[in-house]
Amino acid sequence: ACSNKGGSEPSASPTGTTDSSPSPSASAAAPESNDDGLFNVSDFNNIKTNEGEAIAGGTLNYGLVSDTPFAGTLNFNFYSGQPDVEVLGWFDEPLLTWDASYVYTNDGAATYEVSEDGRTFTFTIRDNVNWQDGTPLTAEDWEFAHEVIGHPDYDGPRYDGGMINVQGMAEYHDGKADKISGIEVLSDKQLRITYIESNPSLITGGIWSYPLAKHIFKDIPVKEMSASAAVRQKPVGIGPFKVESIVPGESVVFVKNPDYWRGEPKLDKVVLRVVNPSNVVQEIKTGGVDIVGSFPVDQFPDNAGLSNVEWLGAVDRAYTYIGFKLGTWDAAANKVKPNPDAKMSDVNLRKAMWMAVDNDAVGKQFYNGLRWNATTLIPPSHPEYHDASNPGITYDPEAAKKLLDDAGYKLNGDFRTKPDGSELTITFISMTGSEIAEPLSRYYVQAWKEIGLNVQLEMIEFNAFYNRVGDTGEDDPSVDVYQAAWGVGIDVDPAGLYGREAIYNFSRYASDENDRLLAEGLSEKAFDKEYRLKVYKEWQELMVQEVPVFPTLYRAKVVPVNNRVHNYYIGDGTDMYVYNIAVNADKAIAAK
Amino acid sequence: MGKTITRRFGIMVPQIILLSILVFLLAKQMPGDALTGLLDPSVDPAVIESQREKLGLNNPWHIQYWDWITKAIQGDFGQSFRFKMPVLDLIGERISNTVWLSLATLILTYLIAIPLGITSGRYNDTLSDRLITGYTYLGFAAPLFIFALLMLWLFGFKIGWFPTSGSVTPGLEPGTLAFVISKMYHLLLPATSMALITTVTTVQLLRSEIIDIKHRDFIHTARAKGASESRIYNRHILRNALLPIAAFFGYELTGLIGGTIFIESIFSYPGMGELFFSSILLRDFSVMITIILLYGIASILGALVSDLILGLIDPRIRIK
Amino acid sequence: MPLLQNEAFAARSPSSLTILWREIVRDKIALVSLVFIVIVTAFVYITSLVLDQEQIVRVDLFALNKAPSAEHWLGTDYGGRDIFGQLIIGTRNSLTIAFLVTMLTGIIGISIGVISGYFGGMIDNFFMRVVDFFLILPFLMIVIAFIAVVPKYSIYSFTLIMTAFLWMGIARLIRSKALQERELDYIKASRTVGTSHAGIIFKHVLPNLSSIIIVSMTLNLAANIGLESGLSFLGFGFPEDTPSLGTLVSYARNAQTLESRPWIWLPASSLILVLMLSINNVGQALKRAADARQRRG
Amino acid sequence: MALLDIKDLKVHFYGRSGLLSRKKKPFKAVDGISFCIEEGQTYGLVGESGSGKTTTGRAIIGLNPLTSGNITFNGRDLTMERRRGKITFDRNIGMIFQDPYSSLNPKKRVLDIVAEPLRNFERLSPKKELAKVQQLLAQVGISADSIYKYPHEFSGGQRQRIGIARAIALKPKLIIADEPVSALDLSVQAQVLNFMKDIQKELNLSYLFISHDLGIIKHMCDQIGIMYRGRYVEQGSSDELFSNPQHIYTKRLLSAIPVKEPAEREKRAREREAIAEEFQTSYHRYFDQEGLAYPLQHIAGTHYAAAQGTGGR
Amino acid sequence: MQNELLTIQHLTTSFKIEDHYYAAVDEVSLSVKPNEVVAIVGESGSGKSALAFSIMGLHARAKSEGSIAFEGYNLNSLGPNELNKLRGKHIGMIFQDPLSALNPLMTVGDQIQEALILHQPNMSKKERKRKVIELLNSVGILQPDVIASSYPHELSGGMRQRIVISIAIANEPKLLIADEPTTALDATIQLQILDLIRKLKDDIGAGIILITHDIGVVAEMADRVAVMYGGQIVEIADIHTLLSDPRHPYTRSLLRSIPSADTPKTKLYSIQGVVPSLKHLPRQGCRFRFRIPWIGESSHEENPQMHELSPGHFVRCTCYQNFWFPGEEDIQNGAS
Ligand SMILES: Nc1ncnc2c1ncn2[C@@H]1O[C@H](COP(=O)(O)OP(=O)(O)OP(=O)(O)O)[C@@H](O)[C@H]1O
Ligand SMILES: Nc1ncnc2c1ncn2[C@@H]1O[C@H](COP(=O)(O)OP(=O)(O)OP(=O)(O)O)[C@@H](O)[C@H]1O
Ligand SMILES: [Mg+2]
Ligand SMILES: [Mg+2]
Repeated sequence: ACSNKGGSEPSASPTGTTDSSPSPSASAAAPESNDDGLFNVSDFNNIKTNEGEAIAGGTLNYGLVSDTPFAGTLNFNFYSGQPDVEVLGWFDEPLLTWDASYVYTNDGAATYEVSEDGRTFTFTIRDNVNWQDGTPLTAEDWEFAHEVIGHPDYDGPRYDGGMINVQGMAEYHDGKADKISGIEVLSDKQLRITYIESNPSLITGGIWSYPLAKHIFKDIPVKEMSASAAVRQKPVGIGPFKVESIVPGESVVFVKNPDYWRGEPKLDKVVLRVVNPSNVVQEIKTGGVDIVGSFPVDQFPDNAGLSNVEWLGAVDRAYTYIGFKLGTWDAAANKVKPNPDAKMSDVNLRKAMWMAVDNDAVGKQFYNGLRWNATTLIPPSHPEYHDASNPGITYDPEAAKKLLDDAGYKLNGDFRTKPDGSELTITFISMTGSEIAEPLSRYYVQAWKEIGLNVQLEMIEFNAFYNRVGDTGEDDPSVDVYQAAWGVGIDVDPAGLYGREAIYNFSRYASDENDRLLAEGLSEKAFDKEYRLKVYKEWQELMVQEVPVFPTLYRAKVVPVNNRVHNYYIGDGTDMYVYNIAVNADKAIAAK
Repeated sequence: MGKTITRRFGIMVPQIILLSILVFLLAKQMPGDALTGLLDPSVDPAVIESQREKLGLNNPWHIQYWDWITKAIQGDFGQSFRFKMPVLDLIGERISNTVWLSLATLILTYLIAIPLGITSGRYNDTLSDRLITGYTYLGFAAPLFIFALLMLWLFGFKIGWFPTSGSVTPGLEPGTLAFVISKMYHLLLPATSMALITTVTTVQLLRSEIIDIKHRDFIHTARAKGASESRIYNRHILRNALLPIAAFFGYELTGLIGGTIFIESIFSYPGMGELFFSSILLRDFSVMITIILLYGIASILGALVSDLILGLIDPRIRIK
Repeated sequence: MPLLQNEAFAARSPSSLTILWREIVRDKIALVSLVFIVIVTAFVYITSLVLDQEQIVRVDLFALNKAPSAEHWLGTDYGGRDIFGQLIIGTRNSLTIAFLVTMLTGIIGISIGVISGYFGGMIDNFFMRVVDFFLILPFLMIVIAFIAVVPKYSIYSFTLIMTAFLWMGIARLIRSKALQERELDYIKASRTVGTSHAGIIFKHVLPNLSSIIIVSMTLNLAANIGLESGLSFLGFGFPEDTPSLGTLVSYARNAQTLESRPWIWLPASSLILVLMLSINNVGQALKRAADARQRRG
Repeated sequence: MALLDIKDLKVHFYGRSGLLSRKKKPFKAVDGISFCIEEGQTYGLVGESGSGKTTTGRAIIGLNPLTSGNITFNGRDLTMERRRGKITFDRNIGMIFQDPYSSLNPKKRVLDIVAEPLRNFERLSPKKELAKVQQLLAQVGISADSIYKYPHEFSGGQRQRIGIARAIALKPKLIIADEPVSALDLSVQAQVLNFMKDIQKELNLSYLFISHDLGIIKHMCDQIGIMYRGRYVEQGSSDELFSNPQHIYTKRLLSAIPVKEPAEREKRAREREAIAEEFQTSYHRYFDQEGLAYPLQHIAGTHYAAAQGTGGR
Repeated sequence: MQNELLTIQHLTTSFKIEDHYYAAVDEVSLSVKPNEVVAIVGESGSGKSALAFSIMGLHARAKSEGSIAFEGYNLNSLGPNELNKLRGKHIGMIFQDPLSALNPLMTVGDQIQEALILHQPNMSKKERKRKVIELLNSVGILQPDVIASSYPHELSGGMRQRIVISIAIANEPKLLIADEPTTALDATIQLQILDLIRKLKDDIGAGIILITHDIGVVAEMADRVAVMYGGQIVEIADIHTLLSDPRHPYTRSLLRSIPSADTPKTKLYSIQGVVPSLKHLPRQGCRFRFRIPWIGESSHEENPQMHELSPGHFVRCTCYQNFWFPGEEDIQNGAS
């Protein structure tokens, strides 16, 4: 399913992935499936086990798995698609890095101090941080990035909530001010930013930490920046590798940046090229690529035993869910307008539908355990916040039937009618385009039929899908149930998806209790982690009670890494860095 | 000749305008637009709405069309939303790949078709003719993409003779010999896979033409002059038999356009086909419209080229 | 005046249809092909009446990607659905589409072609401009654009879209034949004995083009069988509760399926191949028959 | 009064004028000819290929629209109808075509072919229709059991007679016969010519007989018109023309008839040479600047010949 | 006999129709002397063209038996290379339809030159060009240089026929075969072409086989005439004898069915029935017997042979002795 990741913060990892969570296990060998052919993400390493002695230099081949060429907007300030991030990760990086729970650390190219009220941040850029063309990186570059993103002519997607939170940004954006009042350049290497509001999510991804090289971009009109050669052909970053050559859309050759602030990279060269998902297995088997950015999870079981790679795995920061339309979007008031008479407004009906589906079996059968039954709306990629003790609603078709019987949905022939005796036909829409979307959706329909619900499935393409669930605020009244997926931001705050004022709250659910919990999660008090944990635990509980949507599957991602590769890792907070990646042989090992 | 060309261009203009209107209407009818995919809860919907407004996506179609066509006439086909660059530059980046692929396929198509067609037509009803005819039937019936997939699997991965993706080995300096060779090397498998399938119609056409022509009276005349078989084939039959193939050239081009879409997708060869797909999926309308128009123009030019070739080699067709 | 009927003319004259038929029967390969087509068609349509389609497209979590077995003769796909059943219904659907498209393009193409060719002049001019316009459209792209517009994509919307962009070939063919035909004296003879234009078109022109129409429709039918599979392959296929050969074939896009689960895509691919070959064989035999007849004058 | 009266008939063809191409100069296929055909007579039209014979015939029946001139047939003025290129059907005119192969629809049975005019204009019961067709076939000497056969089962001569049966089905007064035998073999040709004469007597038909074979024309026709590039060069009875040709073109046409006696080869060759020479030397007396004939002048009786210009003397 | 240019003996040419061979030319024997015009007449399908094609070796898929002696070669058994050396050089052929007999894509000049290139390879380009002009002049073309660079479709029928003729005579052949050279043409143009052929004969002294179904043309041109029916020669004689004293019923019928400018408007004679197709041709007995059914079977020979009535005048089958036209029973021997 199309996963629209919540957080605005791109990943800092060279793999460009948005996953996380160091896996608890550290078993050295490649994971084995258990007897029934199932895998468990906790059995995977997320750091490559090194074998033998690394050689000096060497070339690493990286496969960017994508069925489209990468767009080539090679600057964090402008890019918009996943493929570009994977390219970016090799030659550029954010000034701030974060730890396993996504809180900014002081290990990056810049360090920070927070004021007492939590609204003013003072950043200090390390002295040895230079652009790859040799120009030192300055605080002005950082300020410049904010100015460009806030500029009315800016055409990228980065002008978001985090940006608006910078004091004076809105005025600057509207042209009422020619400076952003909240940003202050203290010295060449020191910058101070004042935010309007301080909340727990500010230090987990609320700061824009990608500078823009002013000495290169200052003469380019903002409108033309994203199409300029400085973005597309000769991009310059601060990362461990430098772009040497680009074949637009298909490949990039990087060479090491000896001037990298953390130290000289081990590899001489990295060759990145786009690999079609349908060929990725062949490329890995033949050693055509050493590593890939992502791997189609359905092809993993057949290749788990490949002799030339080690599989790394991690929990993905995303979940699939099924949503129920409970109202509409009130465009005038800019908020959700719940409709108590909606077809799906009976919580028993929704619960019964959750009960009717066996996601455990789905995860095992369709994904060999690499996706598994989801319980709450905060996935285990945020292990502290994810309430493992909450079982959600478990599969029990008999209970579901009883629930429906009790709620007045009487069986009349094959199907149940509404409590008022009228016919009940539920329209369920789902997106085409992903490997397993279709049988999965059909499985749900079948499961609902088992408990006597007449659900009609429409598989539609993603534009039409989001149009109908109401991404522009115009909900299609014929839709009752939908299946979609969300990526979760690095901060857990779910208000962007479930708040009363969130247009992406497609279920159009709102309640006072929900409002209260979401507000508390971002309140001053929530800086106290224990408090925040409690709030979100309550929220997860509320969602299981109310079932405006129910999560279906959590996900793991797995990637193969050629055995010659050293120090490769996936996920955040591993204390591993790109410049350390090395190889132990000249050529990739091919599978036997 | 100049007159024909100007007249043809005169006809082309309304055709292209009509086509652009059709495509514009289609684009307008598609659910969603370029901003649909931008589901980011941290971005204020108002910002997205203001972008829509800025891009003119909220205007009625005829106003959008008028804006578009007036600019297009001045050579500005707009900006790709996804790539954030002018459509023409974007297409310029991709088109050379597709052109090379088409050209290689075209050349291979004829390289295969002409000897096979001649053998089959000249020695019709012999064993080799039957084999060739059998091949053409199979080629006609075999789905191009399955065949190409198998070729990729076999020669790309199993035997490993050919590169399996991309248009050039990464890191080569454009313009160098190594670069050109690498480009050709990358072209070979996709172009051959496609040519082997698309050539069959040409083989069949050539065969039936030759069989037809070899019974014509003027062939008797040539024989009666004492011309040898080889001279008869080379001088008399072949030229006449190639006429309809030249006439077909324009359609061959149009057919290629369809074929390259499959081939590009199978061989991960970044070209126009892929660009078209992603632009239609992501509602990058300016790109989509320009590509369709470009292909429309290409097929008109193909037909024109066909006619010109025909006019050059067939004296009966007079081109004023 | 005494008349002597020569034995050369004694044989009862066959109509053009019987001539075509006779030619097919004489051509062993074509005959086998025809029998094959008839058997497949009959089998597929009859069995699909018996088969429970809902059962076939039912997702079975516990039988995903199963190799052929007694229970699933041709194994199952990634949704645990029986391939054999899908193959039958898919063949039926694909044949239905091909038939429908062929018929509709035939009707439109023949009408426009005949009117254009028979009347000539401005009418012809107009229709030929229209045809020219359709011919410059990049078929695949326009079709995909249309599919993106269609709200509910089904066999029928597919057929209509295809028809909209495929009628030109036969229209041009019929037009050129009708142009030739109208210059023949028997058309003029009919005019001189007062037959109306409509009468001439229906009584003379169309019947005389019948063999060409049959031949080209047969060849079109063969080509149309492959239509839907190409689009499925590109990701514009039918929803999976409408099995089609193209859907089955396009599973081969997945490398894993291509390499290690041939039971999913190979039967459908082979069936497409054999069906197209057979129909093409019949078509070519018909074409030869029609040609020979012309040569005999 | 004559059955058919043609006055100053002109048929001009305009090159295809598309949307973007300009009108070209018209091609004058028939450029002002006049003649009459009396009832029961055969009128012959001769001339070299492309001289406009077929066009004239077709203009009369309405297959080619007139450019100008008058056509009166059977006391009725057909001019306006013919101008619009309409075959407002006059059942009194029939047509026989040159090619017996292409003029019969190969897909139709004899019955359907011969009955076509009847079906259009006389609503007969199937039984009566069958009887009528059988009678017509008997008239043209085709056995009644052939009624369900297809054209290709007949020889050229038989086919031509089927064509004639169709032409006479509605009892026309005039039949336009455009080279009715030139596609036929010698022996078959004789069959058809004989038959045409028979039926003429039987039905009191008139023929407009178009041919370029002077032998046949002389054999068949009472009156003859000789066409050259859309105009008449000479007109008159068969005797008048053959015994006393006036126009040089007529003379040349006559001299081109092959000899019958090998012995006369020498003599004939000398005659031809003389005429060829005369044609060369006096060309401008007989033809205007554009190489067209001058208007006709009365010679004697029914004999007219194109006037002689002043070019020569 | 030794001055015969071409001597055909027992030539049989068969075509394969539905797995069987049928003879289109059946046991034909014929000879041509230099400077002699031998005409072959007969109805459509009687095998005239098939005979001409056999002599030229142009049949692609036919079985040909018998001998065709030309200048000491047996044309029927020559290999393609040797045949190519003779064709176009010593034997020329003029085809019936002058449009389809010319390659539409080559200028007529080039097509004439080709004949020169093939047989006089040593000729310089200039010489060849001059020769082409000369040839075009000799066939009466007025602007030879303009015409030489035209394409066939730009020329009129008569012009094209002249081109075909100049190709045939380019290398001054000793034998010229003209297959219905004037059928597609007008009377006046026919006359010019015939004149031309006659002139050629006189100029280069070639032997000519003139195929036609027009008795008028025969009377104009021929020295000797062979009448073909059903693949066989049924009568052969010199022109005077044939026209004044035809014997075979077919010849007689043919001559009687011609309307001509000189004959009175009497009823024409017409032969019953039609020429049977190759497949249905009666192979036993007299082939003409079905078309003169009133002559008793007994009048025909069982295996019809050629009978020499006078020197050089041969008639096939004995039926001629008992032939009479229907309605003229009393006149037993009468025609013309
Ligand atoms: N529909 C037409 N459009 C243009 N030109 C025409 C048309 N029909 C006839 N012509 C021209 O008119 C001229 C006279 O043609 P027509 O057929 O009447 O000649 P004809 O005397 O019958 O010749 P033939 O003996 O070859 O049949 C010819 O040059 C012909 O090309
Ligand atoms: N290639 C062939 N295959 C089969 N039959 C043929 C072939 N060529 C000629 N014939 C047949 O042989 C017979 C003689 O044909 P031919 O062409 O020699 O006749 P012809 O006397 O030249 O007639 P025409 O006067 O019509 O030219 C005909 O019955 C014809 O159908
Ligand atoms: Mg005519
Ligand atoms: Mg012949």
